[in-house]
Amino acid sequence: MVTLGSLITNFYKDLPKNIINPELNLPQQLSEAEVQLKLEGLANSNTIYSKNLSFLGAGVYHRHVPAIVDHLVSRSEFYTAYTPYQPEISQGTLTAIFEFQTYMAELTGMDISNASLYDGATSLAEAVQMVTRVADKEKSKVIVAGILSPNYKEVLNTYNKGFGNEIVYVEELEEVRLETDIDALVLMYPNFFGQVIDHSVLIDEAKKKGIAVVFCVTNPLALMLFKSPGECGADIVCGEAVSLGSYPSYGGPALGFLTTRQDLVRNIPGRIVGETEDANGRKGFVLTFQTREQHIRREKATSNICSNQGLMALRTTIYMSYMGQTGMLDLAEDIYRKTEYLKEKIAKLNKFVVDKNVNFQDILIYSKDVEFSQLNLFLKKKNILGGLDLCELDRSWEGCYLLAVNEYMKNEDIDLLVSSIKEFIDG
Amino acid sequence: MVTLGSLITNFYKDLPKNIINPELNLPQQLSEAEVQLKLEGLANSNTIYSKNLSFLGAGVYHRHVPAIVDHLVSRSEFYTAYTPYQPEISQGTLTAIFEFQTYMAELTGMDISNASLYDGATSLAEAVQMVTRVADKEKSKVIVAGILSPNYKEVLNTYNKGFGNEIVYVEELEEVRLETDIDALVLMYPNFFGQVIDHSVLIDEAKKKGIAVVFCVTNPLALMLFKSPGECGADIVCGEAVSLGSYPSYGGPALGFLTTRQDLVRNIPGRIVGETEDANGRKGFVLTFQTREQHIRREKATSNICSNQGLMALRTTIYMSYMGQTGMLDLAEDIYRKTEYLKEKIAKLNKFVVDKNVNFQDILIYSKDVEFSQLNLFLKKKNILGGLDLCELDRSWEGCYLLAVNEYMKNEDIDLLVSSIKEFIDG
Amino acid sequence: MDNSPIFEKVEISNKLSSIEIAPQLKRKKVCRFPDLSESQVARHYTKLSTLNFGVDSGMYPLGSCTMKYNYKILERLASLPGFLQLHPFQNDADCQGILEILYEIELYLCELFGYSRFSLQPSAGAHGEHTGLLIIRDYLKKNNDDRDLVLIPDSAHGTNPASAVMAGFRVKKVPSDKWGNVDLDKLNEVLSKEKVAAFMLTNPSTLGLFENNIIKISEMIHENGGLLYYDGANANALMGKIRPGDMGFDVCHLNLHKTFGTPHGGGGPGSGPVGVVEKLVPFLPGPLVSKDKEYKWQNQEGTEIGRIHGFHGNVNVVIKAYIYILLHGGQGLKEVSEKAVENANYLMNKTREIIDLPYDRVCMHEFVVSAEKLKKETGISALDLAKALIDKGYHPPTIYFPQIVHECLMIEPTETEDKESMDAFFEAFKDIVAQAKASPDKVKAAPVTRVVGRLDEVKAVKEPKLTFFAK
Amino acid sequence: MDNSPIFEKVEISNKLSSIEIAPQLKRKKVCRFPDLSESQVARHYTKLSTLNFGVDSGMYPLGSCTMKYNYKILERLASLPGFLQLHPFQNDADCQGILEILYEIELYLCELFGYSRFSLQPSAGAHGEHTGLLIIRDYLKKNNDDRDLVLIPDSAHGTNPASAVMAGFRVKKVPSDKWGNVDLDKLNEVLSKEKVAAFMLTNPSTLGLFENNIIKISEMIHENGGLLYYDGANANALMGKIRPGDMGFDVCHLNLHKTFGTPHGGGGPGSGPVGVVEKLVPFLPGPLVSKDKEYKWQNQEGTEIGRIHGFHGNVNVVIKAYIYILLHGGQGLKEVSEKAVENANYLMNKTREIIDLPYDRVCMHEFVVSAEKLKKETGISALDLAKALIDKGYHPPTIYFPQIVHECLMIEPTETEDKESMDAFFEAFKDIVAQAKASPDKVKAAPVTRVVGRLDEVKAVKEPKLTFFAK
Ligand SMILES: Cc1ncc(COP(=O)(O)O)c(C=O)c1O
Ligand SMILES: Cc1ncc(COP(=O)(O)O)c(C=O)c1O
Repeated sequence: MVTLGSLITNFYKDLPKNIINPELNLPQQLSEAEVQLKLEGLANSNTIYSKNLSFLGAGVYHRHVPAIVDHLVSRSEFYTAYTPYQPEISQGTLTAIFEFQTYMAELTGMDISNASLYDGATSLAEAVQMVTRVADKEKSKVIVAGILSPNYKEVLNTYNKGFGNEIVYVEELEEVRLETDIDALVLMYPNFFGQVIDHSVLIDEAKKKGIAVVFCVTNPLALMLFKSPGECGADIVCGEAVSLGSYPSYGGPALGFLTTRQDLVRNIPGRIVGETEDANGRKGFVLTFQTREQHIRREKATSNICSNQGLMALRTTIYMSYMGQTGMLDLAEDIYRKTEYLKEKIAKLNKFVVDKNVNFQDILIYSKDVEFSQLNLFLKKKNILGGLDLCELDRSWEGCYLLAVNEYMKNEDIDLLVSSIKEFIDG
Repeated sequence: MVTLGSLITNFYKDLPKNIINPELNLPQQLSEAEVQLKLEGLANSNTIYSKNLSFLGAGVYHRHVPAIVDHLVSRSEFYTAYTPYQPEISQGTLTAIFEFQTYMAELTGMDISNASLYDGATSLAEAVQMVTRVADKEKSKVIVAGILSPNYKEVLNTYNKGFGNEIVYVEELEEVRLETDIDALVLMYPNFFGQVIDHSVLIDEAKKKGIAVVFCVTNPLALMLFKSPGECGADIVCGEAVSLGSYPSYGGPALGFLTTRQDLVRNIPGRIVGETEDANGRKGFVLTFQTREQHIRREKATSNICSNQGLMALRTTIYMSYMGQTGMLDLAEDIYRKTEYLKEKIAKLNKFVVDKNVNFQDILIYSKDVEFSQLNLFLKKKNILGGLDLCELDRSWEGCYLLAVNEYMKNEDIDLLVSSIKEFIDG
Repeated sequence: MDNSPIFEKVEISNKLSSIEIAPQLKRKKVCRFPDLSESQVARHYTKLSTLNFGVDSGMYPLGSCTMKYNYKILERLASLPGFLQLHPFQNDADCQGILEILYEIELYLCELFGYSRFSLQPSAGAHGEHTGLLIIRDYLKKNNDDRDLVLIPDSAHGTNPASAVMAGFRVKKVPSDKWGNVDLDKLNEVLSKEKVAAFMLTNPSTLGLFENNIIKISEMIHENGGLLYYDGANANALMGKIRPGDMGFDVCHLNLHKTFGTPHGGGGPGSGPVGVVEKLVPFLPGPLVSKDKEYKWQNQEGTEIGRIHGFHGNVNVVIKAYIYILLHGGQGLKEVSEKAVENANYLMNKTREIIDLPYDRVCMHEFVVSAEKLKKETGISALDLAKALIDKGYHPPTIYFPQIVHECLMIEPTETEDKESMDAFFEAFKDIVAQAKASPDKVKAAPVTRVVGRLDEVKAVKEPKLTFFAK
Repeated sequence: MDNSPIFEKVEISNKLSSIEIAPQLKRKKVCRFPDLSESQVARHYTKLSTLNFGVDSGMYPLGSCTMKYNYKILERLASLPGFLQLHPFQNDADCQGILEILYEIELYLCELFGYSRFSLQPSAGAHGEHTGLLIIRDYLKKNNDDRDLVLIPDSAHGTNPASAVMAGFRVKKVPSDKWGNVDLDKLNEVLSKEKVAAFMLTNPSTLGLFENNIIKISEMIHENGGLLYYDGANANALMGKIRPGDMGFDVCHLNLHKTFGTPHGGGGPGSGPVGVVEKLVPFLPGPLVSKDKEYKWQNQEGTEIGRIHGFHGNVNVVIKAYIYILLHGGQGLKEVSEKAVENANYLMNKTREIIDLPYDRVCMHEFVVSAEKLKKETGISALDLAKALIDKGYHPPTIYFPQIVHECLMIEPTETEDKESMDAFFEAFKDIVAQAKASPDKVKAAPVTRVVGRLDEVKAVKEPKLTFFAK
């Protein structure tokens, strides 16, 4: 029962009399039962599609969250704790973050990882600013190459208002020119269109010129199959891991991550956990390299990060432990096969051009004749959640449509989508 | 991942060769994601009504289950444990059952309680057989007086096939005759029609004649307001507590209980927890009076109960602790007021006769002109879950209809029901 | 103390309702319930939970209880509102999803165990026994057969005789031979003398041994005119390997809360479905689910024994078992049993190095060892060993059951244990046996790591305190 | 060891995908992930959880963190599939329920704190600060104002200066006076010399003290042409009592994960909404929710600072805060604050009996004490006291913050603590102080009850091992 006795005190005597105890127009208290009814009603006012008929992706996927993940994070020792400032009483969280760092480092093929960032978009902004620190400059010059989410671009620009780096966006990879004043080359992998592109030529050139290479990965599952950023030569990897053990949840909370080389550790933004031992030689874990952080370094900190996305990192850690190498590989292969299957089927439709690149999970489709917003309404009537009408995000993407597969789908579900699209275009 | 390597062994060499390894027609293994989709589909094939528009009760109520209950019972130390045979490693369960016994004893106004029985119906059957043991007879003669659920009656009769007691059902209380060969008088409180009846005259007579008095309580919340069975003079109280912290769940798991006088402890069926201490004088709890039980007494046991409804008892315990005396009283008063409100409103309708008794939560309505099964279909179209058409359970109850209120309802919801009924009868 | 009941926490208030109710109906006795904040409640029961031990806490080799891992997806899906909020009096049209599940799992169980139909009403194993024996009772009655004796082996679980008596039968024990099998001579003897209604058998027995003579026994019982009852609480060894129906058992109950991985809940809720061969179908407690265009409940034609549960049994537990079956599939269930047997044999073959194995045979899902010799040598009993295992971080095995093995410990690792954890358990056990010989007093003092040490059970009975307010 | 990482448990397999992919795109480096059973995973993380301490484990008086009880209904309802499964690119028509919540909570926050609009995008308090300061930056820029200095009090939280720098400002500290208030003379001095863009203030300050001169300060800043920023991480003392908007703060961020009872998650996710006065509304990061016939996302007209989050912030945390508000209602929130303040004063007035209270004033939601004198006398530091409290079953208070109080302990009981638990905490604290005097070595050895003792933080940096496979 949420009941707190009211009381009369003079604890508030220092407060300015003329503005104390304002009349406020706020709702009446509801009982738990009333709140439950109300929220159930609100939840039902959102339209949720069967997961096997949800073809929306673009960085957030309807991926199965194993029940064990929800079960374990619901233990109050985990989810109600604070940031693990007192290590002896927080070994649960700290050990798990250490595991998280290990998983992310392994998956991206890098040496080390931080403990999380707010989301993929802010991780990109933090990564770019990390480049400036690594370059030991006031401001750096950075090329962001390839297709990225307009939202990521916007966040990067917002953050950059304070940083003042020079950021050049080059959508067409062929147009990238690596002048000598460039500090970093940022690549999308897979990119916003789900394309997995071989950047080796560009990267070789960057390496030769001493330009840092940053990878931004919004679908890290792909890295089970495709060359890891580490193998590609990345110096910093940032991205989004919400789809490894967490829910779409209307976009948040998500899970930004950042991995890098061991020698760049002092430039990392956010928390880091390291192993050490106690006086008796027992191993244990602590927050470390804290002199980078705001509570010690204050205005000279690598970032202002304090609370990060701890519970999401725990979710991903448990997810990866549950999936294991075998489970992760199987899932990635399953997604890849379904991606291929959907591409094949769409390619057979009139009026559509299908992406010629290698795709993973997201598939770019082009048609100059189809009204995608209308198509989506048509699909909704069949209880299908259609793809993303890309021109709503960026006018230059007119005629582009992004579909995503997921593990809940069977071939029949994909066939149903394709036949429904056909029905729509046939009128 | 549910994967278990297959293996070739000769562990099964003793099994008869001709019937080993049969060909079986069983489903293929599904992944967790597939199972989730399938079960979500099945759950959605059930029709669930908004709780404030669910007027079905009759022993199972749409009562709010506070989130704290679900949270705490989902701790694996509780819900995956076995019956607490090893007390030192089971003090969590044992302390909670001790609390459960205390809550049930207090609520029913009795001295002691067992640790649970399967459900209300079987608790009634066990209570009747307990009478036989208390009377120290081979078979006893019992009057079951008043309105009881036909399902309870059927279960009592099934159990009695093995017991062979003489059970006489007397629906009209005025017709009860307490002959001297009667061993027990069983009373329903509140009865199946939600009526709370003053049985004091009958009980006085029973007491005088040395007849045991058994109360069967299927809505124990009522006991917060109405004279407890203990105050009424009951010797044994049995019943159903599913509505104190558990879900309707299509009728099971439910929570049978049994409380009684201290001196009858050796006649109780089922588990009992008691307080004791260790060698250092630390208090602790153990399963006790085990010489009553099957694993020790075998064919002379008071019952065959082994697994009971432990987790449901834990749910009720947490529920009661959360509600507290204040919360339980407030809830009981709220339900009583809504009961009165609905009665008042129905009384104003043509064609309906409303019960003149005191009611709690369930309300009996009579009409010889209304087809209640049709009414329920009509209500369903308005997303209202109507009441119980009693003649479907017992033909002698033609024209009887049982409605129940619950705490989710506002007066508007009740008004909506009543106006919808009016709309139906007005055609 | 961490295990203090919640009633100690705060002052009990004295409120009664002030609502208007006729005085002769009004409650006057105050309920002594504490009024607490949610935070206080959360802390109290969170603390209590830490005094418990579940299958996620560590190995739980409690024999005859099949403490396998409980997949979390069972909890998630069985708790969907479409299942939890369903009222048992809703009409069949509203309940098609749940009815489909009940219909399908019945088919699966029939196929897996070799029966014509199952009733899902019984709430636990003992409840299933009771139901099964009432079916036998009514069947015999219908045939005007006055058989009234139920035989059970001397290794039988306590619920067997108790259930038989509840169903109106007399009970007689049949001894086991030195291999743990039923002593066929003794069985013959009693069959020739008594009016045997049924023989209740657990196979594998509670010794964890497969009954070698099961086909012979089945013939003997049936030729004698009785029925064979299968206590299927121990079915974890045999899924997909052999079917009780094929072995000749006429009636069978299962413990879904063992074999089908539904959690034990600290003592239930379980589910104990009862399956029967064709001739006994009319006696199953009604209603059963049938499928036409829609699924619906159908009562039998007046022959059934009648309901054994107020509604349809522990439906939510049945849903979990259904999920368990889907998660494994037919082949997977078979592998479960094979792995359970493999694990038990692995652990048995290690454990026999340190303690006596009374039956030197391949075991099924579990095995029993005896501390009788150890006790003679060191004074350390099965109970002492069990308590010492607690201090090593294990839930103890079942002890003193079955009663025919002295100082018995019954060990069931289940298929969800891995080699490393069984090895670690064995090492712990070995340490304790060594300590029993070196310094038995230390073992006698166990457990010392829990909130309480060994509790005085005699005092609990002699000075009973069964509620907080009992003086 | 119980805190061994999962990678120690089993052999790592060496598999790579065998799927057909162009060689130049194909991964060759194996992911060293263990392959485990669900049971192994369950046991590992269940065990890890027991090495942690949450608000349900006991009192957690971590100052400036507002570790109040987290009502379980928040978790249940925010986890409804209708919220969790919603994709952020679904169109507004599909999202009316969630948009209603975001719309309504924005209204509530505006009313409660006195602002025109709030952005819900920031994911934490620091993120909110960053956002708020970027708003100030763009506002000044729009007005061609070249102010570039942000003032912060010397007691400020570390995120304040770090955020200011991230937003492109210089930072300067303003000292506090002996009452813990801002030193007005010093403030005047800096205002007359520097181009002050904004003053970031926490009120109550991180000392737990209400800034007596807030109205005066507001006048000074505004007359000088700067803006006043409210770090609302400490809003738990003032809900319904006084509004930062009314005190003159132009921008305000809140920590929903403190004041509004959403769980801290072991370090997030939080939510740090930013509220602004009318003139700053055009600069809020878009889009914002508007209501017409339907709810919809609406972008501002090109003036906004731009998105600060990939989508709409930590929406699920916002839902929980919304539920928290409904559960309490306007009056209830006020009572929360009153009770939080009452509790802090109660505990302060006990605690000052045993340790120095540097500011002898009524406190708000928390208070700080200093172990400086104790350390001189006994050698026992704030850190030692904190570690000793762990052994008594408590989470320690915040230590060494704010930096202006030497050997500082910052204690915040919150409103969900009851008198009994605060008394017990005080007694434990008292015991430790007594022990510090009697046998300081014992205190220095703490904690001894946890899986590890004090850990060597220097070694962690000198010999960094940041992943399991790092050599
Ligand atoms: C062999 C055997 N039969 C029957 C039972 C009784 O099962 P339940 O506890 O579900 O009533 C058990 C349970 O321990 C058992 O092991
Ligand atoms: C006063 C103050 N400001 C800002 C913050 C930063 O909040 P967050 O951790 O959510 O970024 C904190 C958190 O400790 C705080 O106490």
